[in-house]
Amino acid sequence: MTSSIEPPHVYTARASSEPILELRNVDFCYPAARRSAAEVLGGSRLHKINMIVRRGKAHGLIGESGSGKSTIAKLLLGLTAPQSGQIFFDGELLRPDRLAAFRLRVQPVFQSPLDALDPITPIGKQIIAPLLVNFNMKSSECQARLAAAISAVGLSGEILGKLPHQISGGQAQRVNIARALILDPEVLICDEPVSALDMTVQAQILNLLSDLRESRGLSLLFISHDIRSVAYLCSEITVLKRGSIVESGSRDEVLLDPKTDYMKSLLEAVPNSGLGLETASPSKPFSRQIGRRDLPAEG
Amino acid sequence: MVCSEGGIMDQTSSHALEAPYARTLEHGSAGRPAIAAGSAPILSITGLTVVLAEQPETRLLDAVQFELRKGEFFALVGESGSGKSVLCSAIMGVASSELRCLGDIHIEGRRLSDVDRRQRAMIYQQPSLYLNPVRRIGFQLRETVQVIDGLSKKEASERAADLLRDVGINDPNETMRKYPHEMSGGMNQRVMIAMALAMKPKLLIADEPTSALDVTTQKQILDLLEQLRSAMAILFVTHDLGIALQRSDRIGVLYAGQLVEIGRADLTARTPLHPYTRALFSAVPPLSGRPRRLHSPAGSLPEPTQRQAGCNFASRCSGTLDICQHTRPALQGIAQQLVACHNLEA
Amino acid sequence: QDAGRTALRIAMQDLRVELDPLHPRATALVSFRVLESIYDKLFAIDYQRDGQIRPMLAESIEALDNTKYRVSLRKGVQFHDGEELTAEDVAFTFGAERMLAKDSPGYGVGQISFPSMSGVRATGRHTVEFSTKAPDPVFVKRLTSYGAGIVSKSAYLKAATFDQWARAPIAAGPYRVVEAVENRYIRLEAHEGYWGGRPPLKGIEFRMVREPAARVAGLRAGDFDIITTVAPDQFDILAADNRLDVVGGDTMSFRTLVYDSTTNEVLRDPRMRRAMNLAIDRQTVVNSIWRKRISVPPSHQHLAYGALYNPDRPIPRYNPEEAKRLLAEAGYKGAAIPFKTVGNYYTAELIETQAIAAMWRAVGLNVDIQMKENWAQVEDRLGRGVNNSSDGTYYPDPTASFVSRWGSQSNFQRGGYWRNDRFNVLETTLLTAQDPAQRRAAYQEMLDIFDEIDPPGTVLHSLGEFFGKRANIKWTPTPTGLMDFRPGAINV
Amino acid sequence: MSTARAREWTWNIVRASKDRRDLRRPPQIGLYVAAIWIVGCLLIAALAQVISPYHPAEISLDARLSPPLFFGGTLDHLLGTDELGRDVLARLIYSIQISMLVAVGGTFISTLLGVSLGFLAAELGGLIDEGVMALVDMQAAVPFMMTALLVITIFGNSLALFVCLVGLHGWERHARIARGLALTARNRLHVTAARTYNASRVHIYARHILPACAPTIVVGMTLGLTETVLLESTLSFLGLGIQPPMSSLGNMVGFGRDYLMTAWWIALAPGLVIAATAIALMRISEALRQTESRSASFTFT
Amino acid sequence: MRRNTQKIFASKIARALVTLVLMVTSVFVLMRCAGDPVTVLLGPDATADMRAAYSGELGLDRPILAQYLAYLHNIVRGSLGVSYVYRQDALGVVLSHLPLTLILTCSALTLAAVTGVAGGIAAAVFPSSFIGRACTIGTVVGLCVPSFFLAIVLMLAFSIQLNWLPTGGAEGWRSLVLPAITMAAASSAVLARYTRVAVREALDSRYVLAALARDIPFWRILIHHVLPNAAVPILTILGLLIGGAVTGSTVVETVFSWPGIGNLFVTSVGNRDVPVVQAIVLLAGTAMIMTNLAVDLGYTWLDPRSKSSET
Ligand SMILES: Nc1ncnc2c1ncn2[C@@H]1O[C@H](COP(=O)(O)OP(=O)(O)OP(=O)(O)O)[C@@H](O)[C@H]1O
Ligand SMILES: Nc1ncnc2c1ncn2[C@@H]1O[C@H](COP(=O)(O)OP(=O)(O)OP(=O)(O)O)[C@@H](O)[C@H]1O
Ligand SMILES: [Mg+2]
Ligand SMILES: [Mg+2]
Repeated sequence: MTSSIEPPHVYTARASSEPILELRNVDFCYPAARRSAAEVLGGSRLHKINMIVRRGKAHGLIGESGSGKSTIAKLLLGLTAPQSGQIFFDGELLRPDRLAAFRLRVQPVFQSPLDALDPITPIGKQIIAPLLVNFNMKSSECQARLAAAISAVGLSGEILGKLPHQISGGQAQRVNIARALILDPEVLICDEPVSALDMTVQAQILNLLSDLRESRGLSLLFISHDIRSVAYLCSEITVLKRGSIVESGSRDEVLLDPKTDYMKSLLEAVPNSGLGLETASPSKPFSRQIGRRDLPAEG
Repeated sequence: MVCSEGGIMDQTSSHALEAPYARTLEHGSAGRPAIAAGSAPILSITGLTVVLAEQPETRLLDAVQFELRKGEFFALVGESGSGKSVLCSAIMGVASSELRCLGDIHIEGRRLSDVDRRQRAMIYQQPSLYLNPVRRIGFQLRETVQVIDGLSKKEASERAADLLRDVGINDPNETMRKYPHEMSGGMNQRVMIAMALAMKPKLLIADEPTSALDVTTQKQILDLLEQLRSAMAILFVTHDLGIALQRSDRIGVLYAGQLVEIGRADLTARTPLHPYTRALFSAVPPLSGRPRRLHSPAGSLPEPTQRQAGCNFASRCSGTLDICQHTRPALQGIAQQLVACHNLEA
Repeated sequence: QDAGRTALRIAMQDLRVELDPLHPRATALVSFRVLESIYDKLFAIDYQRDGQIRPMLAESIEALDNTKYRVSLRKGVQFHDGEELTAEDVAFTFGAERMLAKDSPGYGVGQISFPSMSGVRATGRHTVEFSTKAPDPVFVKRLTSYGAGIVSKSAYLKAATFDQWARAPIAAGPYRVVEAVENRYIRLEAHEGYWGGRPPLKGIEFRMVREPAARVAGLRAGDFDIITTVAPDQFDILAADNRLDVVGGDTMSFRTLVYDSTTNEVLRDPRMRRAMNLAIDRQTVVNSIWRKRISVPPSHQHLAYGALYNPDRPIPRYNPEEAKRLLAEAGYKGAAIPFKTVGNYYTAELIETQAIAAMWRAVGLNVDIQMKENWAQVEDRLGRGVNNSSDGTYYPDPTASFVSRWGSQSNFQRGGYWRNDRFNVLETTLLTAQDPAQRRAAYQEMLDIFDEIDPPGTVLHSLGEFFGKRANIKWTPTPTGLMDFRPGAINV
Repeated sequence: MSTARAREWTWNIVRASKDRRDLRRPPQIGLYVAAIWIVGCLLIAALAQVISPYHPAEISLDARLSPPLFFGGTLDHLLGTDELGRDVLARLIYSIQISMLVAVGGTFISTLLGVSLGFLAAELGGLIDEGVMALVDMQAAVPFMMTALLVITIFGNSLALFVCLVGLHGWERHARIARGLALTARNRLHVTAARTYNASRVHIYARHILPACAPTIVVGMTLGLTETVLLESTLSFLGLGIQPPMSSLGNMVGFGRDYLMTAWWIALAPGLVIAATAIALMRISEALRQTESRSASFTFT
Repeated sequence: MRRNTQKIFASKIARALVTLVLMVTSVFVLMRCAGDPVTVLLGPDATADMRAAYSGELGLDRPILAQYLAYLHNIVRGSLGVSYVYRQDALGVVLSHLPLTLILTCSALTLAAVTGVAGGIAAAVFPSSFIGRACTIGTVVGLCVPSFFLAIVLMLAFSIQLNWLPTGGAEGWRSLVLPAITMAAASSAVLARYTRVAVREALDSRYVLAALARDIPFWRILIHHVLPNAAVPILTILGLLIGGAVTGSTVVETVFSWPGIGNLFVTSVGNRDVPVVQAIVLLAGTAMIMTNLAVDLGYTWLDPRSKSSET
């Protein structure tokens, strides 16, 4: 896990970025929940969602648990259809007949890395499964792409023969990313990809996603309830509350200048909001100095 | 910003954490109760080793040793799988019977097996597993109150309602009529907390009690614990370094079953001594500021079955010495902290 | 009054609550056994002594001509309900309303026992006249058979339906019906006004106990006094207990096999059937399975047939060599011959079936035992080869079983098992000729056809009926396999 | 003091469960014995024609009802002879063959039927689901003994029909289980993941869902096998199953019951074999169930 | 929530009705598929005349479809037809056999419920004590010894050797003992097995540990926490046993000549008494469906989770 320490080119990309995924006035409600209390509260219903993910950008989606983040991911992956409104991919309306082609270009990374892997199939087979399924390739023909995919996520070849329960959560999440990458997609939809991982591993995955975005021009939809990781990775942020978008904008607008009380209260409640800056610089083993506490100016 | 005078901490001198002292850089020190200085520790653990009953060479915990005093808030942090929950359940005496606990755990100077169970209470990590799914919340809470306080049914109901109010449930009577499955994870978590508080324990073990809660409720619970802490010792397990730093008196860092660092919260955050602690703190993404690369050691926690003789962190450490490969470092005092690392130039 | 009299508990393998002998459901041995105690007939055969016909409810019979008989009745006979038996009742019993007319409820069964009857008429309070369509040499014997029980006309007419009547009939026998519960029990009690003297039992309870082992166990446990249908293999157990014993043995009925010689190609050749008859070692079957307690009759005849009986007719031969030769002659190629059976309808049926099949296999016949669940399946033309059967004899004359079972009107001939025109011609002689010598000749020729010329089946052995009973009960079953509990027949 | 002891005691009860599993190690021998017994039965079934001392239908009326060795019998007939003088041992061997055939065949059919219908219902949903569940209801509502009685009395008896009939037993349970498992399994994340890379339904069921359900289904199969052995013998005992000249364990007991008092060995030997086989199968399925739940907890938590 | 429950029950009842109609039709078809009832009914000795007359009397000479329609029509009017054998209303015949079956199954089930549940709890709570071991072994044996074999052994011991109890029939309580025990043995084993697993599972669960850690007395935990949780599987099995009560006793009734429904069913099928068989199947199916509904209701009462779970 070493690559340049240079910050991602967030702002240079902005000019050239056009929408790649777009939700227009999307409404959605789970059928089973229609008559339940959740509907009254608006919990299980998505209401008039408008959202744009731009090419080459990382778009963050935050919101408390149950606010509908995963539901948006499901809609975008074509796992369920909206009750009203449209979803556009690359300017084209997403329709059932275009789904198969669409899925080659938009791939998911899920929250629990181990659950997203079949517990009884070796890792290597699982990574190349999308190729076998989509292109009827033989396993032997996939080896080059497999090698490329695993090296892109920083895994070594010895993991390929293992079973999911023999690897760690961080490795499993990398495997998931590798499986998504093997189809060479344009968009990764990451539904809380780091929430189940612990601090140090979370950092590894965040770095990896950031690298991939830069090196491959991948667009990312990054869903999380952890403001810190969204803040780290994304240049645009949408805030969701009970199925509606309450705030949306660039990272700085949302974090530094929240418009809504809700967002403000979220930011306030983050314990020790200054943490992460103090020791953030690569330090020698025993530097006892206390890190800078002033925020760097936005560029 | 005042640091209390602590003695040099090592294994022989018990932690002489005395007098009021500030916790974190950000937080003011107002209202922090005193830790009874010099009093006998409420919890003292020596050489706690937990092994698998079937493979005694596999150590989930390795010679863990620390003490807790009345009024103290001790945050235990560490990677997932490092053994935090195992430690908690060992102290509670509810460890799965596949595990075997060696070493001594004393509560108020008495051996665990002789201690009244009411002295300690635990908030479990997964509340839904620890609540009876087919009994109403009210029943379970009232039952506890009845058994502990010997109250009548009516009194017990009232007391239960009070407890629920304390943990931030606004409509306790409504809640008491519900079943665990009818409530969110956060609500259940709060019920667990109320139940633990109903025991009026001397030692409260909280295993990630707030990870299912959203940030605002989390704050509420933490404030409640803050109020109650003067009467008890709190062992608080968390992943959130923010909470650890903000609320605790001391932080303990568990890595691969070994306590690798113990120290005052502010000191630990500011000057982490163990490379893992350092890695931990630097892996936290900053909330604001220009995004940079996060620092994180490569690799992951070794599984309990694959731990080698040497330092558990050696494979991920950038400053390994030869000795790291074959000798496991012991906790030793460096300034006011305790750390288990060979590569210390103090 | 009841001093010294006990009630008898009898375990039966089956019970039917229709207690009118003309009810179609009552045409089974299990029913006859119960009916015997309820009904008296005009005449009866005295098996206890000489096997001669004795008057029962009648006093005498007199042939007016070839086809007319006058019967004078015993006076003072009481029905179960206390009414006196008169000629009206007798005429009604056999009359159009109950039996003679085609649409009467008893017509079907009545035709078995009284195919020849054409009319009945009360000519006085105690005299009745019967007329037959044609001369009937065995008419009196027919009046002793099981369909001839006399019923009370007034009681019969009171019942709403025939079925209801059949559940609580009023007759003139020694015991009257108290209660009949299907599948459970039938309770009778002594008919104190019985003309023949005080019935020796206070009552009889017939209980249905399907399981043979349960019957034996119940007898041993003292739950029952008599049990029916004891399988030969259980003799030893009962014999070992000196409080119990086994009675019974040969009856007048025959255990037979029937071959389908019309639909089954293989069996069409009489040599095949002859060979099959020759291949059965009947004596061994009787010796080992039946513990020598029954015998193999000389073909389809019984000693009680009197003048018709030919003692010189040999018992069916066992000659496997000749059987093989016949098979070869008939050009048998080993085609499978189905042997359908329902299991244990007849005592020891299944064992015997398997034993016989083994004997046939030994001479090279490819016999395929097929277990069927019911008689409809057994009798189904499709895949019919050999079936088990039995020929019940209810009065001692070949017309009672030989003709009715194998003759032109029999199920076998009408059901397409077999047909022999000569046999059917001879049958008429047997049924109508008055001259015993003529009848004997016809009968013997029919037996020749049956045994050798065109065998439709074969007699295996006599139908053994065994009863287990407490040793202190002095009682023997009749050679009809029925149970007679009239005064003098039983002593407890 | 006494309360403390009481507390310790209750503690031990609650925590005994897994210790017990360890303490149960010695009865592991029981598992081996069970496995050996079942393998033995299968071997006997496979080799019946070779190892049987006599032909099972070989009748010798002279040697009827001779007792087994040590009970007055001779070496000719180790387990004695039956009412037709057939060797009980030979018949037992052939009965094991038939009973095993019926049990294995029946279980296989019912599992296949149940699992495919269950999967179909789970995947297609809607009317198909309703239809399958109505069938399941009907099967469950009519006591199987009734179905068996009806079918056998009406269609007569043949081995193939009987195997199919036995296969009709318990399919509804497999269907329910398979449907339930499939419904959860198809919502598992790795299945969703497979869907997002365009895997077909067949691929998903063959590669993801079936393997996930397999352990439970296998446990269900072993349990079903136990039941089928008992069912076969009960039906045969009632005269509804295997019919002479074929013999099965239950039918031997059925016909032997008339000889209980005179020739107990005819019914006893097959009766014991039935009980032993059922116990062995039960033991094995119990062991399988334990490993299943263990492995399940390994992969799911 | 309540409306939801009602709707679920309404659809369950609708499905039950469909099931019943299916059942009746298939029985009719099956019964008429093979073999003329009259031949079966009258036995091999009846003549063709008798058969023809009887067949006309029973209305069996009409076309099959007409018979089926007439039959359905009768059912709608509340009559299940007239038994071919008993010549009475088929339902009446069946109901007259019902009391004996109910006596047998009720006593057997009571016995089974008491011993099974108690044994299961004992085996779960004291797994390594003598009682627990005995219960466990008893369970396995009870499950694996076919009831006919047990019946024979009991008969041999208590009727034949000891001569204490009758071997069959339905005369007084003495004849009830052996069939009830035989029947109870299997049910009790099933119950004990499920109870043991359920109680053990509940005992192993974390909430029991947590309750113990809260110093709640063990017996209280057993009664208030463990048993309510274990109740659902126990109820399921009990429901199955009760639902199957109408015909569950077939084997036992046959072996012990107990003239109840099971026995009636066997003989009626043998006799091709279509109306009676239909009535029994209907009765058994209804009983099963009713108990299933009752058990479902019981679930919602015992397990609050089932109320809110979908489908
Ligand atoms: N399959 C489903 N059927 C019915 N309701 C559902 C389903 N999945 C989710 N919901 C409900 O929809 C709402 C939104 O769920 P969603 O999973 O999108 O939330 P989320 O924002 O991803 O929450 P989390 O942070 O917990 O993952 C919740 O109230 C949830 O209970
Ligand atoms: N009963 C057990 N049997 C075997 N291994 C166990 C058992 N309980 C825990 N472990 C192992 O012990 C290690 C520590 O587990 P523990 O639950 O204490 O981790 P943790 O620090 O609490 O993690 P988390 O932050 O995810 O809660 C893990 O590797 C786990 O697999
Ligand atoms: Mg989500
Ligand atoms: Mg934990």
